[in-house]
Formats: sequence, structure tokens, C-alpha cells
Amino acid sequence: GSGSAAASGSPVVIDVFSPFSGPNAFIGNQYNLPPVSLAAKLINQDGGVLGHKVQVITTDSGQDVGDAVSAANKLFAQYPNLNGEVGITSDVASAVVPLFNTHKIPMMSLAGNEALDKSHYTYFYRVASPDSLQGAAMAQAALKLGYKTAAILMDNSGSTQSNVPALVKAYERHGGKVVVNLALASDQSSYRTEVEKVAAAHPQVIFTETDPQTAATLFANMKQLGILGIPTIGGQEVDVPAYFQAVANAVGGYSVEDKFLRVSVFTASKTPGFPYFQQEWNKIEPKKDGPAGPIQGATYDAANILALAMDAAHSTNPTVYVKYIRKVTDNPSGQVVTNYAQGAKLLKEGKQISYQGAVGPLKFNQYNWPTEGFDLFKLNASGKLVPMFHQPGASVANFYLH
Amino acid sequence: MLSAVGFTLQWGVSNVINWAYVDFMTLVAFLDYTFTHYLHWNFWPAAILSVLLIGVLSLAMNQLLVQPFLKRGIKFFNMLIVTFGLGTIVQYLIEVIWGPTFFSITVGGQQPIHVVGVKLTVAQLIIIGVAAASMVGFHLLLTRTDLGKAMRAVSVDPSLAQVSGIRTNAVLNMAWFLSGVLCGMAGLVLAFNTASFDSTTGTVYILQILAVVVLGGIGSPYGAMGAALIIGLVGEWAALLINPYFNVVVSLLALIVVLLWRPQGLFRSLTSGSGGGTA
Amino acid sequence: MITYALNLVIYFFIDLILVLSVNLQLGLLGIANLGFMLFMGLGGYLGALLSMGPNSSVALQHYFFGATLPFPLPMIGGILLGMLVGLGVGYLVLTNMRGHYLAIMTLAVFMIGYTFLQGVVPIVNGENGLYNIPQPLSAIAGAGHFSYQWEFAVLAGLLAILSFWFCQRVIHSPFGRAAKAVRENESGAEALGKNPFRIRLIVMVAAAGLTALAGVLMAQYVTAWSPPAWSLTEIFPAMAALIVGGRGNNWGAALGTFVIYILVGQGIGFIPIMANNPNAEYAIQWTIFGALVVAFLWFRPAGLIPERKARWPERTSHRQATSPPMSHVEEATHG
Amino acid sequence: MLKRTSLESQAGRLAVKNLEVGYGSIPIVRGASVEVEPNRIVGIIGPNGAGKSTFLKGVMGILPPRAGTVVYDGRPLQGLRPDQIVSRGIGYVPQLRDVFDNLTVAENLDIGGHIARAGRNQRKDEIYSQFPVLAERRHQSAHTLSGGQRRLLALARALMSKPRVILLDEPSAGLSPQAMDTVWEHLGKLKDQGLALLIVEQKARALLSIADWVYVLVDGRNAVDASGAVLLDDIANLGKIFMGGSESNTDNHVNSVIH
Amino acid sequence: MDNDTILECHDVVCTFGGVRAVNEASLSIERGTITGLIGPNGAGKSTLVNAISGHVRLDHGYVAFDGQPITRLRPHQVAERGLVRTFQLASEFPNMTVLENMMTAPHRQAGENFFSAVFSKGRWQREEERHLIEARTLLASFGLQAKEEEYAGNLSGGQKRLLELARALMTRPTMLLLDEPMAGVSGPLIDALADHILRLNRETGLTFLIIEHDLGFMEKVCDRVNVMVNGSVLTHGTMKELREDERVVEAYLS
Ligand SMILES: Nc1ncnc2c1ncn2[C@@H]1O[C@H](COP(=O)(O)OP(=O)(O)OP(=O)(O)O)[C@@H](O)[C@H]1O
Ligand SMILES: Nc1ncnc2c1ncn2[C@@H]1O[C@H](COP(=O)(O)OP(=O)(O)OP(=O)(O)O)[C@@H](O)[C@H]1O
Ligand SMILES: [Mg+2]
Ligand SMILES: [Mg+2]
Repeated sequence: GSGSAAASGSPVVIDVFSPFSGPNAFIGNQYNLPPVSLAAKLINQDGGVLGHKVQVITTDSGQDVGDAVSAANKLFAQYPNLNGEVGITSDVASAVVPLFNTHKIPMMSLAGNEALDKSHYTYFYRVASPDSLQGAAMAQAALKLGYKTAAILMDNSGSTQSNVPALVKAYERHGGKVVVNLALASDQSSYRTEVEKVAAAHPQVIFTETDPQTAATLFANMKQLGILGIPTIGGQEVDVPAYFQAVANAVGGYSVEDKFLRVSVFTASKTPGFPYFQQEWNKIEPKKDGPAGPIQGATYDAANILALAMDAAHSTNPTVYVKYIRKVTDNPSGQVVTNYAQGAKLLKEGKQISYQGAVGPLKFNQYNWPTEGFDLFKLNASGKLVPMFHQPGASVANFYLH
Repeated sequence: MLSAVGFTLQWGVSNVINWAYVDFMTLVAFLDYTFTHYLHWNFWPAAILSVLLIGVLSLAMNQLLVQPFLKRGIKFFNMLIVTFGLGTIVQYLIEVIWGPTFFSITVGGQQPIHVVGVKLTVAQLIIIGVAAASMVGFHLLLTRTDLGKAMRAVSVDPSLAQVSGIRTNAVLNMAWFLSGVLCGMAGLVLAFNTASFDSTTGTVYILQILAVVVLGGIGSPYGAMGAALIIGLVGEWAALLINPYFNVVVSLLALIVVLLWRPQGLFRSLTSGSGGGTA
Repeated sequence: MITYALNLVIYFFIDLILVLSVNLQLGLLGIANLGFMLFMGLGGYLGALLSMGPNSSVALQHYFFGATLPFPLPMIGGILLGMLVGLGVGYLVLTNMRGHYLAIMTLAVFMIGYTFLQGVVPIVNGENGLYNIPQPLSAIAGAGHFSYQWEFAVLAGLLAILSFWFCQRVIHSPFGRAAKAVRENESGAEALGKNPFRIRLIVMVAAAGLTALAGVLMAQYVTAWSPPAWSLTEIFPAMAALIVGGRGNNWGAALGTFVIYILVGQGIGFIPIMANNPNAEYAIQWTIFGALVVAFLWFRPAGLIPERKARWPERTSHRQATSPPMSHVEEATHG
Repeated sequence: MLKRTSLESQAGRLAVKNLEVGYGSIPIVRGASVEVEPNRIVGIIGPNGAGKSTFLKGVMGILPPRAGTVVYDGRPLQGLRPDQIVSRGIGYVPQLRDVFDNLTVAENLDIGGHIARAGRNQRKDEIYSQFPVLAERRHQSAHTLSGGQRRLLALARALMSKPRVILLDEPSAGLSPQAMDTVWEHLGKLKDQGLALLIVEQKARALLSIADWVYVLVDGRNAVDASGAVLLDDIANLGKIFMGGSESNTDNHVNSVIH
Repeated sequence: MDNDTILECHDVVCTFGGVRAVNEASLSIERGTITGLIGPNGAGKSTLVNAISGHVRLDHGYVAFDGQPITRLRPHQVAERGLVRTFQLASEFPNMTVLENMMTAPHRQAGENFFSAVFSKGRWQREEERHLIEARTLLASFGLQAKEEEYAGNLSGGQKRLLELARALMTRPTMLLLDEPMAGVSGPLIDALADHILRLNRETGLTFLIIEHDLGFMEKVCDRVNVMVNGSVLTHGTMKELREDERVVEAYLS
């Protein structure tokens, strides 16, 4: 690209607002910060946004809403010219999204909170479907595969538990039966009792979402009690390589072939931009942050979308460029681009674009979340994800509501 | 159970609730992991060395941190904060050194074996063996040696113990070393059992340990053993009848009920004489 | 900048109320209550429930009732709930328990409450917690966040000052003196006609009310309230503030709150090297926190502003600077 | 009258010279000297708050002396920890916290004999026969003893370490006249066995009639020292010495009481 | 019970495990007298006082004070009725100053009510001033005036005994139970305190029950002395009478 044009003036400041401490520190450290840094690096190689270098800063949202509100206020004070926000996890979203909205800072978040499903915060965008729809998608997938009785083993974190009501509702309305539903306290030394209960109920499928560490123990216990044969279905939370790794370690290789399924919010493998993202990712962070996964991809896209919207608006001013976010992602008349450099070039030429980066096209609905739908994958013996079928957004929504 | 006995020993003898205890439990897993994975040592040398290291660390903590503070007349609550601070530092040091991800130590033979109708893995059998052996050793130490009595004397009144000719410092160090070793063993057992651990693994256990120790009577190793059994059983039982998520609640309820009935815990503690009632 | 400064001021006021309440229990009375965050949690929840509208499917939260009460009723409700539960817990733990056993008992009560509220969604939305909590009197301020912060700061400030005054009175009165006597030597105090149970219970209930008030304010300020906001580890900064500031002294509590919550809690982030080391920030914060506490206990075990020797006018000629009898310190909490 | 031997090292002699001890920055004992040797009972008397207990704590290494020397058997003791001092053969019975409350009588004695294991059980039996009350209550917790029984136990505990010198801080407090006689008698026997005894007492008369030499400590300093018999003759004068230096002022006691 | 009896114990029994510390002890004390209680170590004197003051439960028997049964009252209730005791082992409030220890003592202080403590300072301030004067006068008479700002925990053994006594007087009791008040107090001071006690008794009619092993002191102050042996009251009389009583000599005076 036009790498020769030296970036000038004040930088474009993008903040990553995530937990960087406490038990969820891995979310900030592994899922959110590295992909945003990668995006910024690529953008800056390309000469920056409208000639401004992108500067990535971080804010630790801490362990609770109180910490998060204070951290946000400090952020506004320290960076009065904040241009955009990536991150904001579900545990603190309900408290800080209104604050960012008041300060008119465009946000790109992965938070699935039901509470924000019908939000009218004009600066708040989500790059993942709501948890409720995801729960419904898991139910739909199970029924499609013919599993009529299910156990639910979700950890007790807010982001997984919020799948459960929709999951149960949709599953049972369409003829399934939940035989066991247990919340798991995270990071225990053993889940034998829980697993025994599941074994005793003989479900055809297990819905499970936990953090990777809990999964390691859980699957080890499942192996000990000999119920690895029951298929498991998970969602966004398990959509990370670390999770697969943990499970593989615990059960000794990816021997869960065909039994380990997951509903993905993102359509990573279908997306044209994913190989490029993966290639760049492997260049900088081959080991430290693990292999590239869809969640990292989504976060990387989030940063690119903000930058492209600025390009399209010819302005880094949040109140101006926020209106261009839809125009660079879900634009039927735009030309498909798979990375920032391509998009920036076309925009400079006055053309319209439709960015399809590391994770599928993001078609935002009126509540600013993507409606593309879900895909069901299975993990094969060599640890690769193999797509099984697509669940269109509309069909899942219908399944959920009726 | 091992962990609770070690903990109760520290608490009983030096009157200190060591919040950092659980972080030492985590640390031992990381040490062992380092020895086996980076230095490619065998299972036993790695395990023994890491456990001993924790014992030494525990001793150092007593000598360098706890004792100087106790000498300045700082007790109980403030010590709780000191140890909590230390624990957090250990926890974050682990995070800085080994990173914020989780690790796993795997021992062979995860296939379950049926022992009198219960499915157990080889690892679990080893654990039970080691736990039983160390409990017997511990029992002998406390009842058959002068060190045991000296520990009790120090725990009741350190200054009087000193003017009775007991080398209080050495006795305390010994107590901390032993409980450090127990802590290390408990941490390893935990790591083998859990299949994965990270820098916060131990912290989850502080409550369970506290509950067991108090239920057993502070400073009473046998109490801790008994209470560990009771708490474990009540928890399992609750898990089967109600939701396993609430087994902590049920164990704690059991604790409250027992304490209301016997405010000094179930068992006579290390520090009270045989005639001791409530005082 | 002003927004952030105001934000800090508000946090200071709220944390001050919390630390003052801990000071009443721990400093004045030597009650080793490790479960006081439960009162904070309950206050926050009831304050929220009383001010929020009834649960509807639109709100997409799960809780069991919502009363839409105007200010200050939610606040008063929160305080009353705190006091009520404080009374119950008091009867449970103060009747025949002392020292370590009392501490663990309160911890157990706390954990039961915590696990329950976290695990049973329909009460207060479980782990996700409550959000969109209305802020008191937000109608009379302008629409912007900025001006409302001023209003909230004034409200929190008034309540903090009121709490401070209240605690001063409690501590520096014959009642406080009797409480101290109970702390120092229970049977001695009893022999002088003081009723230890009654004194402990009153202090516990009053402190629970204050803690709950801090909870209500915090929940209303951040507009959301979930279990991690009142988790077990939150007790440590509060206790550290007392150690640094000085136990048994309200001015000490205030200074300690400032040092721990504001200087250490917030100041670290401003050290330049922290900027792009997000995970180091927290680690360093805790390390400094730990080191500070250790240093204070070492060099100034009684805190920055130690418990004041009670002084009466006249006859000051024989004043001698002496330190408290160390071997007796905290004997009372040992039972 | 007793002839005082010179300071030169004599086996078993405990010599304290110009000792200064205090709490924090407050000096309490300001240069007191006391000597005791085997086969002797030496007493210290003085008004309340004179610094007698503080003096003993200084000797035992519980409080660090700021000045002065403590020499036992020709070797200095200052700078040693209390347990080291005990293992040099010096026993100590404190005034207040004197027994292990939550341990049984027997356990208290065992701990007393911690450093002298040989013949421990035999010594225990001797003590039981000397003080039958303790034998009766050997399995009872020390805190359930009566005040007097407790003092006996404290004394017995100190004796269990087979000391050569023993420092007693008010051994008679709380003892019935009968028990006191037994104790004095026992202490006399110990003296005859070659022990050196240093006794702080308030029951001046009893002490003076048994002690070979007595020091009067007022305001942290030696006021008078003489043989017990001499002071006993002049006991009326003792009150004046006491009051002269002490902070308490008895003259206005009675006058000022309007209750 | 005759009108002048202020304290009456009847067949009091206290057992601990197998030990009968107090065994059917009966005692009656007339208003305005100074009564002694002597007996060998372990006779049950302190336990009897504990039983009267509510610190120990009776297994049997009853105690009446001022015509009212107090058998099952809690210690603070007994104290509030004007029956105040001191302890054999020091029971000062160590981290409070000597003066503060004194100021804590008076019963039913207006400012001890939580609400008036907080909301109506005026109500108790006057009272505080009065107590202050009283406390200082008492401290002076016990030779502790120089120590008023010292932490009580830093007093010497004897000074703690004195403070204990002064603090008990500060409560304006109707009757005082003193458990070995003179143990560890220096000789000349004992004489002065004996005078003090006699004077209080004469001038204010304060009733005393004193446990002491110092017989000289007992002889000087007590109208009558009870002798306790093996948990029960063996006999009573003046000191002089008791010295002649063979049983007493055998059991106690040897
Ligand atoms: N809690 C208890 N458990 C067992 N025995 C006890 C308890 N309290 C007291 N005793 C026993 O009861 C007896 C009476 O004790 P008490 O303290 O009343 O004696 P006393 O007459 O005051 O003796 P002294 O003059 O030595 O103070 C003693 O033998 C004592 O060992
Ligand atoms: N821990 C302490 N800190 C400060 N001052 C103290 C401390 N302990 C004692 N003192 C003071 O030191 C002085 C001497 O005390 P000490 O105990 O040596 O007296 P004593 O001669 O043994 O008196 P008694 O006969 O009453 O036991 C007293 O005035 C006392 O107030
Ligand atoms: Mg003394
Ligand atoms: Mg007694």
C-alpha cells in the first residue's frame, strides 16, 4: 500500500477495556489486546488512519462494576481525545456502556448481555450475537442432530449462565428435555459429583461452556467416569484454541472425535479475510498467545472496522465517523475487502467497501448486533474444526421466539 | 485434609492465620511443573524437592516476616493482612514468571480402578497412601516427642515458654517448616487431581481449609482430619441431594450448626489441656 | 479531568463510610467480623430493588420485585435491611463465640449469602447482577453525566460527613468507652455492670447499617450491582485502610481510606511505565499495597493517627509519652 | 553478720551491676546492683512500682538492658535470649503470667523440664510429694486452679528445669499462711541444697526473717541493703524508706478520701 | 431473713467436672459490716465470689442481695444492683488509660445509652465532669494520680491491684466483694488502705466482703471473719475468736 506516507499529527487513540487482572485476566491479555495491537500495527504500516498513527492503550476493567466505572472515568480524564473503544466484557458492560455512550465513544464489544439486546445506545456495536440467541442456536443444533435429552453443565460466570434460560426454553419448546441442569463453580479440584449426576441421567447430549481451566478438570472427570462418549455442544465461550487444548490435555489427545461440537457465532473458516489474519498473527505472536481463533479474529476486525469508518468519514471525530460503521461492513453496493489496506485504498479512491475480515460479514441490525447466524463445527482427531452446517440468523431467531 | 492439618498447625502454634498458605499450595505445582517439564526430572525427585522447597519457604516466611511482626506485638487481624499481602504478591509473581495461563501436570494411569465399589484412579490411590502415611507420622511427632509438647507450650504463651527454657524460635520454625511440607504435599496432590492449575488455583481453597480447621478445633490436627472427613461427606451428600453448586453452602451451614452447638469446634485443640472446658 | 476527580471524590466518600463502619467493629470493639461485605452487598441490592421498576420481560433481568420508590426511601430501606441482617448475624455469632471462631462464623455466614445470591438467579439476577439502577434525584440535575456527578458527590459527601460525625460520637462517648472496656477485658467490664452482648450487638447493628449505606451508594453510583463488587477480598483494602490510618480513630480511618483507596488504588495507574503493562498494574498495585501495609505495621503499628488516649482537661503535668502495652494488644480478640 | 565476698568470679555467683532497664524510652531501673551466690537467699523489697519486676526481667533477658552487667558463673548473660539464660541454669517465676493456662498441671511441669530431660519424671514425682495439691490436680487445666495453687504450680514449673539460681517474683502472693510456710520451708531446703535464690517480695517481714541479705529498691535504685536480721530490727524505718522515694504519697491518703 | 442482712448465700454448690469447688456454703452478711473470708488455698473462696457475682453458675442453692434473689443473674446485672466485685487476677483494661479505666466504672451512665451517646451530648457531659472529679480524688488516695494518663497495662503488679480497687469504688457500690485486694501491695500501703476501707465503711456504710490471706490486715479491718474449708463455711467469728478455734488453727493457721 501507500506505506510511504508518514503518519503525522496526534495519534488516533483506541482503548482496549478488558479485565487484565484477576481470574479473567486471560481475556484481556490473550483475546483482546494482541489482536487489536496486530490490527494497529498493520494499519500503521499502511500509513495510519488519515495520516494519524493508531495508538493502542489499555484499561483494566478490574474485577467488578465498581472498578470498571472508576477505570472508565479515569480513562476519559486521561484521554479526552479517545477515538474508539474495543473490548468491554459482559461482566461490566451494563455499567460502563452508558458511560461510554454519554462520552460519545464508539464501542465494539463482544459482550452478549441480554440486557443490551434491545439497546438504543448509538455508540455501542457488538461483533457477536447475543447470548440468548446463542443459547437458542445450541438448542436448535442439538435437535437437528436428533438429541432429545440433554444435560447442561455451564460454569457460573455471567456470560455463560445467560445462555441458559434461552437454551432451556427453546430446547424444551421444541421437544427436547433437559434432564440435568447444573451450574459449576469455576476452578474446583473436581466435578465428580456433577459428572456422576450427569452419567446417571443418561442424556444424549451435554451442553457445556466453561473457562478452559474448568473444562480441563471437567473433561478429566468425564473420562474417569467413562462418559466421554456423550457428545458435547458449546458456544462462543469455548470458541478458543486454549479450550480445545485444555480438553485435549485432560483426555489425552483429541480422542473426542465427532463428539465434541461447538456452535460458533463467527464464521471464521468461511471468511475470506481469515487466512490473511492468521498469517499475520503467526508472524508476530506465534507462541505467546496461542493459535489464532475466531474470538481474536473478531476483536481484530473490530479495530479495523473503527479505522475504516474513520477513513470513510474522512474524520477521526467519533460523532462523525460513528455513522459510517454500518457503511463499511454491511454495504451491499460496496466492494468486498478482506483487510485494512485494501479498504483504505478503495475509500481513498472514493469507492464504497464491504469489509469481510477475519470473521464473517457483520450485518448489524437496528440494535447494532450482527445477524449473520451461527455455524456448527466439530473437532476432529487432529484438533481441526470441521464445519457441519450453517444456522441462519433468522432461523435461529424464529426458533427462539416461536 | 493434608492442607488443613498443615494450616491448623501454623494457626495453632503461632496464632497466625496464614492467608498465603493457599498461594504456597499453588506455587508447589508450578515448581513441580518446572522441574518435570523444563528440567525433565523424574516424578519423585521433582515432587520431593518442590515439597521441601515449600517447607523452606514457609520457614523463611516465619523467620523473616511473621516472627519479626509478632515480636512487635502484632497479632491476628493485622497478621491476616500481612499474610494476605504476601499471598497476593506470590500469586502475581507466579503470574509474572509463568504467565497468566494455566498448566497441567499429568500422571499416568488415568483409567479408573474399582476399589470396593468406588472408582478411583491410580493418582488418587497414591494420594490416599501419601496422606495416610504423613498423618501417621504427624501423630507420632505430636504425641511421642518433646517437640510436640514444646509446640503446644509456645502456642499458649510464647514468652512464658521462653523463660521456661524452650527455644521458641526454633520450635516455631520447625512448626512452619512442617506445615510448609504438608502444604506442599497438599498442593501437589491438588494439582494432580485437578488436571490443570493457574496462579489462582489455590485461592479457591482458603474457605474450605478454614472451615475444616475451625470445625476441627483450631490447632487440633486430629480435629482437622475428622472435620475434613465430615465436611467432605456433608458436601458430597448435599451435592447428590441438592445442586452440587451449593455444597459449599451446605458445608458451611454444617459448620455454623456445629459451632452453635460446640463453640470451640468438635475436637479438643492442641492448646487445651484434657480438663479444659470452655474458657 | 474534573469528571475523574469527582469520581474519585465520590469513591472516597463511599469507601470512607465503609471503612468507618469497619472501624466501629474492629477498631472500637475488636469484633473480628470477616463477613461485613455481606451487608454492603445486601444494601446495594435492596437499594437497587427499591428504586427499580417491577421486573418485566423488557428489562431482561431476573429479580423478584421492584418498587420504584423515590429518594431517599431506597437508601433507608437498604440501611434498614443491613441493620436487620446485622441483628440476626449478631444474635448468631455474638452469643457465645469469640476470637477466631467468631471470625470464621461471620465468614461462613458471608459465604452462604454470597453463594446463594450468586447462584440463585431469580432473586437478584445471580452472577450477572442488577443493572440500569436509577440514580437518586437524577431528575433535578441536568441531563449530562457531568452535572449529575456534582450532585452525587454532594450527596455522598453529606452522608459521609454525617457518618463520620455519628462514629465520632459513638467512639468518644461513655458508650464507646464501655465498648472499649468490653474489647479489653470482657469479664472485667461485666463486673462493672456493662452488658457485653448488648454493646456488641448495638455496635454490630449500627456498623451493618453504615456498611449497607455504602453499598446503596456504590450501587446507585455505578448503576449496577453484582457479586464481584462485594466479594470476600474487598475486605482487605478496608482493613488495610484501618491499619495504615489507625485503628479506633475515625480521622485515622479517613486518612487510611485516602491512602489505600485513592493513592494506592488509583495512583499507580498514573506511573508512566504502567501505561502499556495492563497486567503488571494490578500486580504492582497489590505489591505496593502489601508492602505498604507491612511497612506500616513495622514502623507505625498503631497507624498514622493512632487510637487517641482519652484525655480530660486539667492536670496534664505528668504526661508521659508511652506506647500501649504490646503484649496485651488484641488479647481481647483472642478470646 | 554475713561477710560479703568480693566480686571476683566465684562458681555459681550471679552478679548484677548497675543495671538499667526500661520500657521503650522510659527508664525504670536506673542502675541497680544485686548479687547472689549458692547457699544464699537474697531478697529484694521495695514499694509498688519501684522496678523490682522490671529488674528481674532485665536479668532474664526479657527486656534488653541499656547499661550494666549481668554476670553468672564468671560469664556475662546480657545479650542472651531468655531460653539461653534458662539453659545456663537460671530459673524464673514471673509475677503475673506464670503458668500455661490451657495446659494441664502435668504438662506444665513437663514443659518446665524441657531442658533437663534426665530424671524428669523423678523430679516430677518429688514435686508431687512435696505439693500434694498439684498431684491431685495433675490432669486439670492450669486455669482452673485457685490463685494459690497456681502460684505453687508456677514455682514447681521453674524448679523442673533443675536451676542453680532461681529468681522468684513474689512467690507468696495469694498463698495461705499455711502454704506460705510450706513454700518458705521448701525454699530453705533448696538453699541448703546449694541453690542461689533471689526473691522479690512484698511480705517484707517473712522475707527478712529468712533472707541472708536484702536489698531495698526504691525508684529503680538501691536504697539500702543489709542482712535480713538487721533490717528486721529496724522494720519501722523501712516504711519511711519506701515512702521517701516512691511516687505514692500515703500521708494524704486518708485525708483526701471524701466519697 | 432479717432486715439487716444484705447478702445471703444458702447451700451454694458449684461443681466443675468432678470437683466440688463450693460445697453447700452458706453465708450471711449484715449491712454496713466488713466481713472477712479466709481459708486454705483451693478452699473455694474465689469460686464462691464468682457464684455470687454471676461469673459462675450455681449447681444448687441460692443467693440473695438486698432482699432480692440474684441467683441466676448475669454478672452485669448483679453489678448494676450495687454488688461489685474485684478479681484475684488483674483485670484492668490494658489499652485504656488509668483515668479512662476509672471513668468506665460508674453504672448506668447517661452516655452509655446508645441514642443519647450519639444524639444528646449535653445530657451526659455534666455527668462526665462530676465523674472526673470523683475519679481523680480516688486515684489520688491510691497513690496513682501520677499515673492517670498511663495505659493501665503498663502498671506494675501492685499498682494494678490498687487500680482494681479504686475502679470498684468508683461504681458507688452498695457492697464490695474484694478477692485478695492486698496481694502484691507493699506493706505501708496496706496499712493506709486498711484505714481507707475502715473510713469508707464508717462514713458511707459501705458493706465489704474481703478475701485475704494477710491476717494482720484482716484483724485490723474485719468485724467478723468466715472460715472456708473444702468448699463450705466452717465457722465464723472475730479474728481473735478464730485464732482460738482449734478447727480453724488446724485447717488454716497450722
Ligand atoms: N473451672 C474449674 N474446673 C475445675 N476445678 C476448678 C475450676 N475452678 C476452680 N476449681 C477448683 O476449685 C477449687 C476452689 O478454687 P478457688 O479458686 O475458689 O479457691 P480459693 O479458695 O479462692 O483459693 P486461693 O486462696 O488459692 O485463691 C480449687 O481446688 C480449684 O482447683
Ligand atoms: N510495659 C510497661 N510499659 C511502660 N511502663 C511499665 C511497663 N510495665 C511496668 N511499667 C512501669 O514501670 C514501673 C515499675 O514496674 P515494676 O513492675 O517493675 O514494679 P514492681 O517494683 O515490680 O512493683 P510491684 O511491687 O507493684 O509489682 C511502674 O511504674 C510501672 O508503671
Ligand atoms: Mg512486681
Ligand atoms: Mg482465690
